[in-house]
Amino acid sequence: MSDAPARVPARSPSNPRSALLNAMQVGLPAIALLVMLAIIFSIRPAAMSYFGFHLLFKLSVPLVFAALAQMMVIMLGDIDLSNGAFVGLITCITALYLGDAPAIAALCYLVLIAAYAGLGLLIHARQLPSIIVTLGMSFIWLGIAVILLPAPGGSAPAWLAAFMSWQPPLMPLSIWLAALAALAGHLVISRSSYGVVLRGAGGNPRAVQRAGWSVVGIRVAVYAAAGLLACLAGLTLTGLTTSGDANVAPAYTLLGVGAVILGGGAFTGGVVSPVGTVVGALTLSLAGSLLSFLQVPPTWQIGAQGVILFLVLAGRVLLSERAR
Amino acid sequence: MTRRLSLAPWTYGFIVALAMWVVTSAYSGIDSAGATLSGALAFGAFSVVVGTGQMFVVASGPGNIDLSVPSVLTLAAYVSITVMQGSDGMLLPGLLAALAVGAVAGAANFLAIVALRLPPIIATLAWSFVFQSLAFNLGGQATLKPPAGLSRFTLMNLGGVQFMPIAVMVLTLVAMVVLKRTVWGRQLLATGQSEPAARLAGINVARVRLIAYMLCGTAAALAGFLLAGFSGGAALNMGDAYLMESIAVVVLGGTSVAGGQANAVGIWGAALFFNLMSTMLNTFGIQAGVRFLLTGVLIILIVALVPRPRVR
Amino acid sequence: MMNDPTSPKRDAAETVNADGLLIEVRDVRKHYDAVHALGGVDFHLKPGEVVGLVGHNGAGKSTLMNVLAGTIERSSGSFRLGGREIGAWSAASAQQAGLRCIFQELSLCANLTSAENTRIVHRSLRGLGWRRRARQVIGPVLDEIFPGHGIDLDRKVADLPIGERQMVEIARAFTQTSIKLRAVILDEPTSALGHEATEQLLAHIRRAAGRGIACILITHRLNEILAVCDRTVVMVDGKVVAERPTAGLSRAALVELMGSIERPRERTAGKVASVQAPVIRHAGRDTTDLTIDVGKGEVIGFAGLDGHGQRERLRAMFYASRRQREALPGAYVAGDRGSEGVFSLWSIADNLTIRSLNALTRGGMISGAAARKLAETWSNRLNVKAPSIDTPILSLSGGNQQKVLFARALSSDAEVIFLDDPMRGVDVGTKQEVYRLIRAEAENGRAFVWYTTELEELTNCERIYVFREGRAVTRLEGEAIETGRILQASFGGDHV
Amino acid sequence: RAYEGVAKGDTSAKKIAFSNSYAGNSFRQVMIKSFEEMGAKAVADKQIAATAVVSSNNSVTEQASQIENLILQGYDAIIVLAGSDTALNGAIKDACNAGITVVAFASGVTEPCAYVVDYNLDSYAKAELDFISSKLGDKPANILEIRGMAGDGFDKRLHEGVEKAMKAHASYKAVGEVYGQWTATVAQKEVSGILPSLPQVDAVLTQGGDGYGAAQAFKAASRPLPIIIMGNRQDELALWKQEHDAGGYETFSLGATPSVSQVAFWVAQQILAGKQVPKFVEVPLLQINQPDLDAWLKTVPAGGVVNAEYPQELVAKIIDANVKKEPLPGVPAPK
Ligand SMILES: Nc1ncnc2c1ncn2[C@@H]1O[C@H](COP(=O)(O)OP(=O)(O)OP(=O)(O)O)[C@@H](O)[C@H]1O
Ligand SMILES: Nc1ncnc2c1ncn2[C@@H]1O[C@H](COP(=O)(O)OP(=O)(O)OP(=O)(O)O)[C@@H](O)[C@H]1O
Ligand SMILES: [Mg+2]
Ligand SMILES: [Mg+2]
Repeated sequence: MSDAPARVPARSPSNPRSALLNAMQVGLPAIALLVMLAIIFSIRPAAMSYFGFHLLFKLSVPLVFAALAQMMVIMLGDIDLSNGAFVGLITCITALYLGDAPAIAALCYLVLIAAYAGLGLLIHARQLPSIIVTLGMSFIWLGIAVILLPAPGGSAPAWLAAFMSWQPPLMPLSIWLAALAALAGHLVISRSSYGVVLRGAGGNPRAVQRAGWSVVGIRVAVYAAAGLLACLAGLTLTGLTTSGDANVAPAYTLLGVGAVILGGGAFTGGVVSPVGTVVGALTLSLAGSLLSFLQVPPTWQIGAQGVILFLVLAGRVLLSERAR
Repeated sequence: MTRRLSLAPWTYGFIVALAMWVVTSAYSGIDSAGATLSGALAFGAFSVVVGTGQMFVVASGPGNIDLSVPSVLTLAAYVSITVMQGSDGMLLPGLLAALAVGAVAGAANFLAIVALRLPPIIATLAWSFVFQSLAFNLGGQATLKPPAGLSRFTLMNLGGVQFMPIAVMVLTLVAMVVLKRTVWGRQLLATGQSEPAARLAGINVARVRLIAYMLCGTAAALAGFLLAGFSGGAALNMGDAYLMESIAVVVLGGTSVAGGQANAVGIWGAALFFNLMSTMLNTFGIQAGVRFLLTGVLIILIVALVPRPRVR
Repeated sequence: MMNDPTSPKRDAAETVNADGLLIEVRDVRKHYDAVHALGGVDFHLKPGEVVGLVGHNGAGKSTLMNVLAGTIERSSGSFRLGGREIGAWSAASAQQAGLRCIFQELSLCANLTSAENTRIVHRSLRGLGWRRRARQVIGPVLDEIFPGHGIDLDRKVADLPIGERQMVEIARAFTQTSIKLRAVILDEPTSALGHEATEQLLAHIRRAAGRGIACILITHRLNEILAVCDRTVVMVDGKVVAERPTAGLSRAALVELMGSIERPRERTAGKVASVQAPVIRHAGRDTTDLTIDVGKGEVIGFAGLDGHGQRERLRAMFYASRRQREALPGAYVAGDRGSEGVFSLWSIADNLTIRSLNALTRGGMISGAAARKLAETWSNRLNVKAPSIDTPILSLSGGNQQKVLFARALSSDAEVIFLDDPMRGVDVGTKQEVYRLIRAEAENGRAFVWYTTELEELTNCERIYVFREGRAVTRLEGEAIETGRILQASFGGDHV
Repeated sequence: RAYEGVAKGDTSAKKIAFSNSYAGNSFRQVMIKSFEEMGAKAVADKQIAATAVVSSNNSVTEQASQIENLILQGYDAIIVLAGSDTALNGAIKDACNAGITVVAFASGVTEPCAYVVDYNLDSYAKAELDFISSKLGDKPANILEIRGMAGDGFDKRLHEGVEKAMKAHASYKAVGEVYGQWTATVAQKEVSGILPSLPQVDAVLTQGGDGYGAAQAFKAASRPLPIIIMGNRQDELALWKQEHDAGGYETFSLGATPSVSQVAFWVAQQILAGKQVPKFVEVPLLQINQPDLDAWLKTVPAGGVVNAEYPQELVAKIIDANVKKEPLPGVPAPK
């Protein structure tokens, strides 16, 4: 990968730059986020309120979870192209069953999470490239979703919709959830002793295997966790849209990848930051709506999205120059 | 050396494609067999052109991928048709314009990857948005019509055999020779296996990758140019189908996503597989959801069952 | 999935069997298709014993150790641990039994810090405050083995130079938490260590043995074996051919047991000729950094403690040689072959010819016949031990892979060859051949710039530059090249 | 107390935004253009203060968050071409709660607070089959249906219309069904794939944007052109005319007009102006028959889509016709 960590054997024993680099991993998307917010607020000062934040970040909750799911897979050096289709499937199941037959819905979630775990097993056992296996899986998820719900419909259980529109004190729900997800991810992946083993398995599976861990087990567990997080994405999305739709979230696949990378992750495996990913997801979901504030001419809107993506990520250059 | 009697991974696409062809023909009458195959060959040829370009990029190292293929294809089609203005005399300038668009797009992709240190998947995605916008502004409100000569050329028959698939087969042969017998081809595969090792073996890694991305863009542009002739014009969404397909045919064709290993013939097998599979599922009149499901299952089955050389 | 230590297993090796043996294997075989890596090996290890394992490249040493460490499954043979017959043996059970291995290729996770890497091998490092405890586990051991190492335990391993990574890995193998440490296997641990660190490690091995920890030491530097081992085992072609107490064994006798003959060392460097116009004149970064001159047919050495800027200078010279106005064909032989040398999907032939493609091109196409001929010739000249030149490079032993990299450089049109500690893991016999080859090539006018961590090798050079703290600080020529002066220059005169 | 005609309430300070789900084909590009032109004119005429267009890239979640942002920006009305019939319900409801008038058009948005401007897809399907039966009578005929995208609401509703309409023609047999993604190249590929397995095809049902590709497939397979219902694209009409001039080929063309965005725009404006508007406003489909072919063809730019202007008065008439359950005023054929 082009963003392999720079292996510059600096002699200085303790490296404040390295610490700076780690801090900037999260700092970079955060700065991008702040700049975007500043632009939005300067255009529309009224947006700088509880209500404004509520509307701006409402739709980013499911993306946060989808990006964390993607992060788990990228942590192992894999990629999940089926993430978006899976979220779509979950919205269909949720809208169809969760309200009337919660047991069926729960069973479906369990089976699907198990399917994700099986996916990890298959990829590991046959040493398959995840990119093509998950591409195949995306067709399977979409197929099941279309069979279950041939056209958008169904309805989210009232409690779910009510929860997603709940306005808790201090900060909007979306910010609360994002903060909680980031904190939990940070504790589990970046801080805990098991998180170390998971990241180690992504960086050098052979070394972890040699130390007596079951790398198959790790892969299965991480994929299952990815499945669970994608389930949460589907659930929260259903709560927001109040319905199910097989084609609702294909964009999450690449947005999720973008959030992980923006948050300092790399495809080399083992290098991910949950906090960075969450901030990255917030940033990217805001980038999509920045357009509506900027009044970009319609034919240039999609191009502007590309440019925003470049601008947001360009900070990485400064960062890696600084690190040299 | 012991050579075990086993099939090479890339042959599986062909075998499954063959099986589907037989099943489809058996279902709908044997006299349909020829037409089914020639349809698959004609449409497969486009996937192969796009896939061959993608193959060079994928082979150039882990993580290298070009998601801008569909938008480069569309943009090149628009540019070339605008250049040609429906006149047969302008065919060559039109072709050159398309190829130039592809090469420049490829170079732009590579520059973003290197200069901004972005993972290729993100850099090419961002560019694809920009390219799409350019096409929107180049007359996106209409389907632009190709010169009659281009349409004739893409639909040309030589004694009952379509010309285009044959020409693309020649292209595949050229790609094979390039990979095996040219300095750039060898350097590409070396770079794909290990960038530091390639650098220290005296390979100009940046140049090798730049060429790979430019070839990929050029291949997409060529496909766009031909597709505009084949399907009667340049439309904004003409490339959409080629995003996932260009990647899938490459990987199913036996090219390693870890880089350093490429297979040009296999792309044909995979492209025929995709086309014949959709024909088969359409023919059986299977419900859309089940169609998706079967497509996914077949893709996974093929990659899972194919014996792979153990890497690392 | 991640099963925790279970108490009955923990005591598996508690009792040493009647003969006092910790590990005993009999008639162990391992084959990869047609290749017999191990052809019936008997081997045993007593608590607190230091065993040296020597043999030529590809003799099967690493394979045997991998079998002991549970990372390779044996094809057949019996395995007794503490007197108990063991059927299926895995890396996890080896960990449980207190058996650690430092593998020939580094086995740290480069994306983690040293402290986190310690956690990987210790299941008991978990729960609140595990990070602090991990530091407390690895820190003192590092300090004990390599005093003054200066390694930041919270730095990512990827950011450490290779020598420091090796130190971390060694120290990690000697750490102990809930499972009693019984044996440590060291597979060429010193190949990436500098002179001082090597001495420190050897001293520690003796200390560990004194505490009852058995060690198996694999190295091609025979004096290390002679210095620390109680017993020496010699392997040739997948079999143990000799087993002697080290006391009373001489270097010459050991070499003879391995089946090669070492000629008495002589100064191999040619006479110091009056340097003609140098082909390379590489200016230093500043006035304290010497300009490095390389003349036609010269062998130039880079010395100094590992990681003091030699490798960086070598690379800078390599890239500069290719960029100067009249590009000087250069070739680079990497010592870190795993990540910077071999193309792992390719055969010997493909790996060997990649640097010479332009010369093999006829009318725009690479000539297959010419390429095979070149590969055939050079793999024979360097005695690459392999069934054919179509053998995948990864199935070669480490030393043989290195020979292919050598062949890649020597067979090319390079006029200057940059050697980056290229003898890492190369056996004694082969080294002698390569020294001869270098001399011969130098006489034909090729220049060599040679960075080595083995002081003896510097006697092959006409002129050496000693590096300290990133700069070339001392230049020694001809007779002035001798160990004492090099060490003095390396340490800035304080240490010797 | 229902108003007749154009409501004259003052809307000169109101702002109307257009949230579009996708801009990646020429139909949508023309649709945006139609909206912008009509909007610019309305601004110049001081009928409205400002307009804006935001397109999401076929991503429903992005469209939803764009709608949330439009709320934040203080628009008075939002017209929505929804990427999903139901997935925008949450965002649309938020908009309604904020006092914004939401007009969803060309999509079957189910949120009850939104006004819906849509075609009657049952009559779309019925018109297709009625034309076919006017040509083939009750003779047995094989019919190929080209659908849009699996899992899409428009596709499902039109397909259901087709199934209903087919019941009235027992002698017609559906011999195949492919998904053309409303894209000529995809339709061409899918139809080419299935054709060899089909017996003689007598008629092809389409959803718009796919007729030309289907015709190409038939030509490439050297089959006679069946009755392909065209979808008001210029290339389709040109092909139709060419075939008609050469061999008397007859078909008809039916479809949505991109300028339906203008209908939605005026509906929104009229609501703001105080006009009583029913929750569902049906818009007429644009139908082209053989006699009008030449006239229509002249009005379409090469490669474009047949379009028609929907000025304020016409939209007011359409609304009134909906209220009175009268036949909708048709789009007049050009002279
Ligand atoms: N200081 C450096 N650090 C890292 N990489 C470098 C450095 N200098 C050059 N390179 C890389 O080394 C490679 C060789 O560079 P160089 O410009 O010498 O190639 P070249 O002579 O044009 O190649 P060729 O031999 O194929 O014609 C390039 O990939 C370049 O990016
Ligand atoms: N995966 C493999 N496939 C095929 N052959 C192998 C494989 N691994 C090792 N071998 C062969 O087994 C033999 C023993 O290799 P091993 O690595 O044990 O040698 P070694 O004594 O450690 O050599 P060195 O000193 O060079 O490290 C070699 O001939 C090697 O080619
Ligand atoms: Mg070894
Ligand atoms: Mg050059």
